[in-house]
Formats: sequence, structure tokens, C-alpha cells
Amino acid sequence: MTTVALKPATMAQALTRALRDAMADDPAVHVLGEDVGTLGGVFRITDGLAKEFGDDRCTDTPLAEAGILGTAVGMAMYGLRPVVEMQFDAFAYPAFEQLASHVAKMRNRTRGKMPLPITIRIPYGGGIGGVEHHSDSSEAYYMATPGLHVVTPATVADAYGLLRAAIASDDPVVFLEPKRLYWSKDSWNPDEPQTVEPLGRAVVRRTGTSATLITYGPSVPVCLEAAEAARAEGWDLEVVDLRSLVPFDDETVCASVRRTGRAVVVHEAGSFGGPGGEIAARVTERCFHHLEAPVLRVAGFDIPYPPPMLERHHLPGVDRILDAVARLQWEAES
Amino acid sequence: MTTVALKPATMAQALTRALRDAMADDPAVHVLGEDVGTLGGVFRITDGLAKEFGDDRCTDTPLAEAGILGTAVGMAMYGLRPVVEMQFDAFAYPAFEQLASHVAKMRNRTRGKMPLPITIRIPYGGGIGGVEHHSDSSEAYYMATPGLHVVTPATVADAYGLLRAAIASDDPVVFLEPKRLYWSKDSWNPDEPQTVEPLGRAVVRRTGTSATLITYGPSVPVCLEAAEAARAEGWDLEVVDLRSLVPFDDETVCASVRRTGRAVVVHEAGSFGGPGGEIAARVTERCFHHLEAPVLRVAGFDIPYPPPMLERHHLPGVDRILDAVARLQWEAES
Amino acid sequence: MTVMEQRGAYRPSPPPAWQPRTDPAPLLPDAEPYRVLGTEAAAKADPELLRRLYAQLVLGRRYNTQATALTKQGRLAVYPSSTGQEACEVAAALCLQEHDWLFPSYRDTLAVVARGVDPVEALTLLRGNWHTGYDPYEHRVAPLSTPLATQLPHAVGLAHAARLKGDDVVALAMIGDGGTSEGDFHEALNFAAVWQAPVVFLVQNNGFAISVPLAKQTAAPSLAHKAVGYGMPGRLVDGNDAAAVHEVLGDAVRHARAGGGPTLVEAVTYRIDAHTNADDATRYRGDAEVEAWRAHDPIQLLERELTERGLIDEDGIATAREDAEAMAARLRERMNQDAPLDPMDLFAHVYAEPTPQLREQQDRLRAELQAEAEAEEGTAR
Amino acid sequence: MTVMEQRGAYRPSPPPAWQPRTDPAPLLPDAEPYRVLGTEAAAKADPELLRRLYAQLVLGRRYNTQATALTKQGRLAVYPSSTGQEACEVAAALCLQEHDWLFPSYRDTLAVVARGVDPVEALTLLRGNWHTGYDPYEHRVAPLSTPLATQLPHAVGLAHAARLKGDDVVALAMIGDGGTSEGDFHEALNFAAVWQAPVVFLVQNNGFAISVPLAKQTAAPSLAHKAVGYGMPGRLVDGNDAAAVHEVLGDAVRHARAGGGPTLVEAVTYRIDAHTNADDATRYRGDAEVEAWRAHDPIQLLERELTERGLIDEDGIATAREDAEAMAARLRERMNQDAPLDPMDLFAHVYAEPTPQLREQQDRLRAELQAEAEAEEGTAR
Ligand SMILES: Cc1ncc(C[n+]2csc(CCOP(=O)(O)OP(=O)(O)O)c2C)c(N)n1
Ligand SMILES: Cc1ncc(C[n+]2csc(CCOP(=O)(O)OP(=O)(O)O)c2C)c(N)n1
Ligand SMILES: [Mg+2]
Ligand SMILES: [Mg+2]
Repeated sequence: MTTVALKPATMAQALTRALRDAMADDPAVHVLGEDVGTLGGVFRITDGLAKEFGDDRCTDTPLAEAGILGTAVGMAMYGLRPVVEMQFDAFAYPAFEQLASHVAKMRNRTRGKMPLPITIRIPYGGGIGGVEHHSDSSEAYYMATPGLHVVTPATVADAYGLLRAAIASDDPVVFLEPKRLYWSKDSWNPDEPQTVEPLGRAVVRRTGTSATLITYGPSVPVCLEAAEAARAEGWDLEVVDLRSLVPFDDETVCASVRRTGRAVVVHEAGSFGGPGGEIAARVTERCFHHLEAPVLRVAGFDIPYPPPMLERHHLPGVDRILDAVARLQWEAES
Repeated sequence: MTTVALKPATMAQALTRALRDAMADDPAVHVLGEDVGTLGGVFRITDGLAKEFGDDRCTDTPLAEAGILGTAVGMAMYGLRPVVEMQFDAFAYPAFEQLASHVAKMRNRTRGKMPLPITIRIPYGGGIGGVEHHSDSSEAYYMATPGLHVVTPATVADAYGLLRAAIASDDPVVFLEPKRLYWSKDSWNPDEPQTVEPLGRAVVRRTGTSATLITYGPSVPVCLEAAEAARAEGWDLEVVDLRSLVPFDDETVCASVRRTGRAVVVHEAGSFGGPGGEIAARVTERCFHHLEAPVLRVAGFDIPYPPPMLERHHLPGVDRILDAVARLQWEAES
Repeated sequence: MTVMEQRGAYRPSPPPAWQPRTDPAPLLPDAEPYRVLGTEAAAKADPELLRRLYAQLVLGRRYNTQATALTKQGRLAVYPSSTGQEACEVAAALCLQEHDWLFPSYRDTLAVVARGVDPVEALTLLRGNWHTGYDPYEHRVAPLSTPLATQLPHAVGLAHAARLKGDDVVALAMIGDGGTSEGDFHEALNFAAVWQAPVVFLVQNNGFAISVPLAKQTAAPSLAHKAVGYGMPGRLVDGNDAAAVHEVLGDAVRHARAGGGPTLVEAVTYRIDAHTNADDATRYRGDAEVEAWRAHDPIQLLERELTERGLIDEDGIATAREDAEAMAARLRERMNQDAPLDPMDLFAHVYAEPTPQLREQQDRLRAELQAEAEAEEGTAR
Repeated sequence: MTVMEQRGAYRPSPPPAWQPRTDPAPLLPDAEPYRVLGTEAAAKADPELLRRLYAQLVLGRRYNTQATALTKQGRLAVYPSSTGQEACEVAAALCLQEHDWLFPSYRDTLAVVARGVDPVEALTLLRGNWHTGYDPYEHRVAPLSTPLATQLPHAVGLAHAARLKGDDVVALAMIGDGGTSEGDFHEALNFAAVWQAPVVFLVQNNGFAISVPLAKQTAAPSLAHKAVGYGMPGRLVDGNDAAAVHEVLGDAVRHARAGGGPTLVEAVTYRIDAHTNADDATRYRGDAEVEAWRAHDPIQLLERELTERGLIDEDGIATAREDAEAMAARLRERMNQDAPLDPMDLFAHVYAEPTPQLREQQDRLRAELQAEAEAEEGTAR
């Protein structure tokens, strides 16, 4: 057996590959959405699927998000495993009723008789210069909806592994794709057997001892960069990539915070009512006596997502993270 | 001048009166929704308005929530002050795109040129034996949407005062009406001049020294009951009624917690990703060194709202609140 | 090439893409609702079918009155009666084959029962012990849908999936006149037509959406006129004429099964009872209107036809009524027993596997219940 | 009274409520798109109007090419060109009176500019310095709407409000063929018809929604056939024939203003450029189709008519083109200047008054920017 050398691949490529492999492995997997067929999607994530598997497996739908998700519910009722693409974050809102009132509730409603194995792929977040409605971080809505899994990759390998796991899950999964990482590269060999990651598990991306940065999706690379920069200030930061917001991996997160005694939650989504509140609250509930300082949050402002020319002010960057780390009451130690 | 004695009135009556007075004071105020005209709404909150002000001021719309809110946006653009009724919490979801993408953003989008003074009344929460989709606590969705005010009364007087303030506000207000308090009574005289409450201000409903219960809407009476019961256990609980979730009254809440050193957030909404996470996190950020114990949360379970016969197990009750109070690490004190 | 340079080459012509794809004429409904009973068409109707429909209508009416009575006794949380609409309810169930699917709205318990679902299980939602009480796969009946119009895209997706798998399945989706105003109605019909999915959409136009009359719901000539806008046929039928509804739905089902795509059927009917037991219909409509419709009662219409043609006698009618009474008695008896309840169910089906967080919450509730039980035992002792 | 007892009283009759409220026939569109240019109808057209339309078309085309060029230079974040659709864009603006309202979609910058909005302000969204760059009240133009179909209910609500206030206002809402599949399209048209609101819905059927051709979007005979399902007239027009579009829209606007209610107009046209500068149209359509449509160019159609009837000469054409070049030059110059930006704007307009939380966040950003500026100064020094 020859070992194939790892080649740089983008997250977009890994996602495409995950869809392709899932469709090849299981004829029940169907992709549907706006422009996913001939065009391959506006981000080209479904590129080639219609050609390889036919229009019935990868289908350009009429332009109606509730209709897309609603018909996917019906397809799942009949034993298919629909993978739905929402074109952008804010364009998933028309499907909100279907999501909250049916997708999230059907299994429970029917006492487990009618599970809905639907994957809802949503490119989310900012940083690509999109005009309004093209850069929302809407994960708080999905987190507050019991019955959904909420998953978001931050690396090329996870993009593959988590998407395969999402499609394989018998529950509905909101799969949030950090659109500004679509073209991020990593060494990854699509021809090797891949790990299908378990859902619900966080990973420590960088070990450290001074404080824990708890983050996910598009903010993971920013936190890693911040951790590098923090070395100059004498802080050795641990970075936890949540990967799954629901279910939440309390174990991994709390183990880290208990070790470091300090934590900052970092995400692009707005601060108020955003994921960080939940995360900070649950970490504090569980690690109160290990905490040297309150868990802080570095997040987007509580404003509608800014226009392209102003978005850099909104997005949590290295400086803002280091600022928060500096506010973790280090003086208490000395 | 003779003083009129206070008579018992229900929250429903106070809300009706607030609508009536607002319509009488300002011809720009229009009420619209499903069954709000001839029927007076399924909860009778708009009772008599169509008769008094005509069908054009209080309008039965076609059955389409996005259409209702969307046309209200247009009416507000033309200088009206629409008050929209959503029939039940879960039936506001079809209007989610209009809410998130337009109602919340129009003022910001147009640099203040096009404000939308829309009040969106939503009967919310459980406890009335409603079948599925009739008992959701959806406030987390609205809290996570910058540009909206989110307000919820817990008393008869506040129902009047806050609804008047919501309608008078030049911003869109999601006005959440705790439906199980519609028939709660209080001494209140609709014929006296009423206070229009400012938005964004919490009130201390009961002063106490041992710990603070932070709550709102339907859970306020439950917390007051719990506070009474707690006296037997030797705890003197303070109860803060938030009234406004957005903007959040950090000042009042934190002043209380700094005084008591302990806090429990109580609400019906699910715990995970619910309002309690935000509240606990921001209180902890601001009062960390005053806290003897982590801020705890007593909330609904992270499940779809239960069927009528099981809802009592879901709803936070006195015992569950007292349990949480007991876990506030009192031993640390002695 | 600039505008000026192109000028020489230019020849006026109609827009290149223009070609109407379907002839609109056959998609438009007739001017009058189709009727069978009391007309010549009745002679062609199968007597056995008419008798079967009749027995079901009588059962259905009795189910409605019994269920309404159960709300008064606190045995049902709420009941949206379909009294007056039994012809639609029954025909919707009977026009389908066993492997077909039914997608009911919250008012359609009767259709669900007529399709074979246990009459008590069918009431679970309205009784309040769980959401859906039956296994949707047992009789191929989707859960009763409370959010209006939302079940229509489900029907389309299911029918589409079945067709992709090569299965001979038709889905029938039920909705009210009010529900046609929702965006999901529009999106479902459009998807169905584009995909040529084997779906039949049955709109029961019963004149009201709670208190809102049809005239405030739509300005269309008829709801069936919406069909042409999707490229599917629209059919109008007297919704109180069980034979007519059954025939029109049957045609639509056969058309769908044969690969002809979806049909929209508007059945003109009337909600004789209030919206639900909790509603007060006198606030928004007069007796005269109700009485006019009582004179057009679906059971009476069919009974008269059967009687006049000698297809049923007093005995036959008595038997139908006795069967209905027996059904009602059984229903009463079963509904008067307390529903079995397990609070732990709250956590069991949210996900395939409860999350760690749900397990914690379940443990907490279990402990609470145990403490409660112990306290009660203590008090009892 | 039991079913049996009622029998004597029963008389078969049609369902009591049945009466079609509108005659469907006049609501249906013609089989062919209406045309003026190159037909007899052209003789009746006002020469002054034709010349005005022509000048605007030429300006519009140039605006489109200039804006597309600006994306390449990084001066616009994105531009959805309406090349080939200028007749619709221009007619939509010109058919309205000053106090009427226009509700554009994201592709309709041209209509916005034709209505009088400053050409640079109109590009703010696509330039990326803010969302809406113009004051909607100045020219009664709603913000360009990115979420498809969502602006239609706004138009209905505004028109309805104006009518309630006794104002003589008509709202014209623009949408693409793809957008008609959204639920908001359906809800807006239904509200408009029920309220008899003075609204004109203009669907530019340009054959595609990004890559999705019309045949995958709808199976309807035409999009104009949707109108009858709401009880409003549907009109079909050649969208590249500026005189025809202007006439049909003008009729609809007058009809609405006179209290006749809404109209749905489908203009059959074609998107000559890719969806936006970021799109690659070769992935989903062939050159032949595009070329066929180029031969049906709106500017050529009108130019030929004007030339043949001696209403314009080479000079007139040259003048139109020179005006367009001058406009483009001004646009280039203004767009090549950096847009003024104030990060504090992020917090200023979220609410009437910034919340305490927003004030805190604003202070934080201000401090960061100051630190940044100081650091830069430090480096510069
Ligand atoms: C999305 C949604 N909005 C509102 C409601 C509340 N609601 C329940 S029934 C009803 C009226 C339904 O009228 P129609 O569709 O004509 O059916 P009918 O009750 O006449 O059978 C309304 C408004 C709902 N169930 N779902
Ligand atoms: C609600 C919503 N869903 C999806 C999109 C993404 N999107 C932008 S333009 C477009 C195609 C629009 O097609 P059409 O309505 O025909 O207008 P055209 O682009 O042809 O002018 C799509 C899908 C959107 N803007 N809004
Ligand atoms: Mg009805
Ligand atoms: Mg188009």
C-alpha cells in the first residue's frame, strides 16, 4: 500500500467531496436547492453532482425556501435523506416556520416514528464583502430550537467529516458553513479513507495554560492567530473549537476552563442573545470556583450586519480578542 | 375632584383599553391581523375596536402572517403606526423573514430616514392547555435580532403602560403577551390617567436580601409565589421583573444582584440558547466579584413544548425555583 | 458592436423565448360547482359506493357530535368539528388506495379515522396526551397539521420522492379556504406543478377562517381559479355532494397516478358548527346563513338520492345510525378512561439519542417526581 | 332534530353560498405578449414619449455598462446588470406620477435612477458603503430589496395606507420571474386584490433566476395567468418594447388610480449579461439563445421605429449617445472618489436612540479606532 501525500485542498472542495461520497454511498441522499444543479451552487459546493448523479438526485428547485425545506420534509418522510442548500444565511428565514414547527419537531411529535434525516446547509457569517442579508450569523436562532443539531466546521478535514456525519445522522442537522473559510486551504487527501467525525464533540485546537478561547467556525482561525500573538504578551492560550453547538460538549469545554481558570468566548454573531451568552452561562454554572475572572465575550456588535466597507470594524479580530484576554483580571493572581 | 376607587381588571381588559386609547389619541394607529375585527381576536383583546373605529382602523386580514407584517411595513412607511396581532407565538414564524430582514433593519438601512413604528403583539408562553404550536416561548429569537425592542408585561397596569409605550415608540416593538396572564386580575382603574411606562426599565417587584430572582412575563407571579414560600426556609428573595428584554436594564438588575450576591434567572423558554444564558452571562460579567455562587437558571426543558397533559412538568414552578435557590452555595457563607 | 452598427442587422420579431407551454383553457374550472346527487350523473354512480359513502357520513357526523360532547366533559382539550363537511372528509379518505398518503389539516380527524386510523389515537392531539397519537406509516396518514398550509409542501415532497423511487403513490393534501392565503400553499402548488408530482390538493372552502369570511380572504372568481397560475387543472365541486366530491377527487387521483401531475380541487361547503368548541360563531354570522346550509346537508342529500332510487330503506338507514351510535358509545367509553402518561416521554424523542443535556434534565425531573411521590405517600400515611 | 326527521323538509339545491364574484374572462392575459413597435399600434404612440423613452434607454444601457466596468475596478462590490431589460426599467419609472411610489428589487437600479434618484446614491448598496444610499421619501423610491419578493407586501401596505388617507398614490413593485415562486409574492397579490389596493406588480420575466430557467420555475401558461387566482387582471407584454411596456403599465397605473385595484403585468424580456459580474452564465446557457435576444434589443426596436417614422435622425441618435457618455463620465469620476465612511454610523440608526448597550459598544470601537490611529501616527512618525 502506497501512502498518498497530502495535498492542499479548500474547505469548498472537501464539502463537495463529502456530498459526492454521501450520494455515492447511499442512493437515498438527494441534494436540492436554488442553483445547485447546472450551476453547482453560487459557491460551487454542489459542482458536478447533477452531472454525476442526475437532476433527480441534485435538483434545481423553484425559488422558494419554505418550499424547498417543506418538500424536503416530505421526501424525508418517504425515506430519503435530503440535503438542502440555503443560498445565504438570511435567505433561510423564509423557511423558518418549516424549520421550527416541523423539521425540529416531527420526531418528537410522532414519538420517534417519523424521524427527519435532513441536512440543511447554510453558508453563514461575514468577511466576504457581501451586501446586506448575505453575512448574517444566525446560529442563535437554531440553537434556541430544540430538535435540531447545529454543527459548523472550521477546518478542511472537519468540513468533510462533519458533513458526512450530518448526512448520516437520523436527526435534522443545521450545517453552518463559514463562507469566508470556503477558500481556506489545508493539507488534506480526499483519496484516503476519511474520518466521519462524531457530532457533539469539541476539539482543542491549541493547548495552552493561561486562558481558554472558546470559539467555532469562522472565528477559529482568528483565535489561533490571537493565541500566537498572545505569546508575545506572555499568555499561553488554549483554543477550543466547538464544532457542534447542539449538542454542546460541556465536558471538553469545562475540562479546559477548569485547567486554565479563565475563558473568552469568541464569535461573529451579535453579542446580545447570541451563542456566547449560553456558553458563558453554562461554563460559569459548571466551573464557577475554578474561574479567576468572569467569562468574557468577544462578539459582533448588536447591530444589523454592516455594509462591506465597514465590516472590518464589526468582526472580532485579534486585537479585540487580546483586549478581552487582558481584561481577565490577571492582577488578581499576583 | 373625586377619587375613583380601583376596580379589579384583567390584563386582557388593560390591553384592550391601551389599544383603544392609542387609537383614539392618534388616527395613525391601525390594528391588523387574523380575526381582530368582527370577532375581536381569539383572545378578545381587540374587542370592540372595529365597531368603534371602523374596519379600516381595525382590519381582518387574509390568513398570512408574512403578508400581515409585510403590509404593516408598507403602512408604516406611509406614516401609519400599525399594531399587528399574531394569533399565537408559533404562528408568527411565517413572518420571520419580514421581521428579521425588514422590520428590524429598515431604520438602520436608510440611516434613520425610514423608521418603522410597528408594534407586533404576540400572545406567548404556555400554561393554558394549548395543543402544539400554541405555547411557544419564542423571545430568544427576537432578542437575537438587533433593531427590535422586546417587551413583555407581567401586571395589569404594565400591560396598559407598556403597550401604550410600545405603540408610541418610533421603533418596532415585539410585544409579548403572556397568554396565561390574560385573565389575571389586579386593582386598576382604567378611568384614571394612566402612566405610560418607559421602555427598557426593569422594576423590583419585591425587595429582598438573600438572592435575586430575575424574571419576566408569565414567570413573575410564579417567582413572587416562590419568594413567599422561601420565607419559610429563611430566604428573603428579591424579585426583578425585567419588563423589557431589549433594551436590557443592566442597572436595575445588577444593582439588585450586587446587593444580594446571588441570583437565579427564571423563565418558561427553554434553557439552552434561551434568554437566561444572556442574562446570566451579562450579570456575571458585571457582578463577578459580588457573586457568592454562579447565577443559576430555572427554565423550560430543551424540548418542544409538551402536550397539555404534560405541560405542568415543563413549566418552572415554585419548587423548582426553591431548589435552585437552595443550590446557591449558602454553606460558603457560614 | 455599438448600437448604431447593429442597426443594419436588426429585424423586428416577437420575443424569442415566447411560447405558452400549456393551454390554459382546460386548466380553468367550470363556472358552477360539479354536482352528482339530484342530477342525471347520479344514475351512473355505483350504488355500492353510494351506500358506503352514506354509512361513512352518518358515522362521521356522529363522531363529530361525540367529540364535541367530549370537550364539554373535559375529555378533549379542543375539537374543531367538521359537521356539515363530512362529504369532503369521507371522500378524501375513500378516494385513495391503501398505499397512498393523506395529509390532513387540524380539522380533518374524520378523514383520518375514515382512512382506518384508530378513532382514539386520532384524537390524541386534541385530547392533549401527546401530539400525534398514531404511527403515520401504519395507514400512511401524516400528522394532523396545526400550522396552516405547512403540510402541503410535505405532501408534494413525499409524492415526488415516491415517484422518484418508482412507487405508485398519490398524496392527497387537505386545507381550508383560509389556508390558501398562506405562502406555503403557493409554494407547494408551484413545486408540485413544476415536478409534476402526483398530488391532489383538496381545499374545503367552508366559507370562513374562524371569523373571517371568504370575501375578506380572496377576491378570486373561485379558489379553483388559482390552479391555472401553476399550470395545473382546477376543479370546482359541491362539497356537500359526497358522490360528486368522490368522483372529482377520484379523477384527480387517477390523473396523478397516471403521471398527469397535480390537481387543485375546491369543494364548496360550510362549517355548520363554530370554529371549535371554544369559538362563539354568533359573533360573526347569522342563523339564516347556517339554516340555508343545513338545508343542503351532505347526509340528507345522499339519503334522499338513495331513498328515491330505492338503494336504501328505513332499515338500512336505521342500521347506519345504530352503527354510528355503537361507534360513539365505544369512543365515549375509551375516552372516559384516563390517557396513559409518562413524563419521561418528554425527553425520549427529541433526538434519536437524548443529548447529555437532555439526560441531565430528565434526571432532574425524575428526581422531582420521586420527591413528589414520596411527599404524597407521606401525606397519605 | 335528527337526520330522519329533517328528511321531509329537505329540498335539493345548489350550495347556498355559491356565486362567482368576478368574471374570470377579463382577468386572463392575451395569448401573445402585447407589442407596439413595428405594429399598427405604434402610429398612435406619442412621438415625444417615444423620444423620451429612447433617450432613457440609451442612458440606461450606458449606466449598466459603466457600472459593470466599475465592478472590475473594485469600485462596486457587485452589480446585477439590467442590460437587455432597459425598456422595463425605464417604463416602470416613467409611467408613474411624482407622488407615486416605486418598489424596486435588487436588479432595478436603473428604474431608481430613471425616477430621479442620484446615480451614485442609487449605487450605495452595491458599492458597499451603506445599505440604502438615498432618502426613500425624496423621490418616493423604497430601498432596493435584496430578499426576493419581500418588497411586494410593502408596496401593498403603502398603497393601502395612502388610499385610506385619501391620497392619490399608486405603488409599482418590481420583481423577477424567480421571485414569483416565493410565498411573499402570493401573499402580497392576495392582500392587494382583497384590499383593492392601487398597486401595479411588474414581473420582469427575463428567463432565468440566476441559473434556473423559467421551465424549472413554473409550469404555468404564463406568469400573468397567476392574476386570475387573485381576482386581478393579468397582462402580458413584450418587455423589450418600451412603448408597449409603457402603455400597459400606464393603463394599469390609471386603473389603480381610478380605484380599479391591482394589476399583474408580466413583461417578457431577457437578461443579456450574467446574473451579476460574479456569475458565469456560460455554465447554464448557450450563445445562440443570447444572440437571438440581442436581435430583439429594446434600444434597436425603438430606434428603428423612430428612424422609420422620421422621428429621430442621426443627430438625435448621436445626441442621445453623447448624453449617455457624459453621464457615464460623471458617474466614473464620482465613483472613483472614495466613499465617505464613518464607523460610528454603525450604531447611530439601529434604534431611534442607541440603547445603553450600543453606546458601550460604540465607545469601545471609538477607543479602538483611536488606538489604531495613534499607533499609525506612531509608525508614521
Ligand atoms: C400559520 C397559522 N396561522 C394561524 C393559525 C391559527 N388558526 C387556526 S385555524 C385558523 C382558521 C383556518 O381557516 P381555514 O383554513 O378556512 O380552515 P377551517 O378552520 O375553516 O377548516 C387560524 C387562523 C394557524 N393554525 N396557523
Ligand atoms: C429570499 C431570497 N432567496 C434567495 C436569494 C438569492 N438570489 C438572489 S437573486 C436570485 C435569482 C432571482 O431571480 P429572478 O427573481 O428571476 O430575478 P433576476 O435575477 O432574474 O432579475 C436569487 C436566488 C434572495 N436574494 N432572496
Ligand atoms: Mg375555512
Ligand atoms: Mg429572472
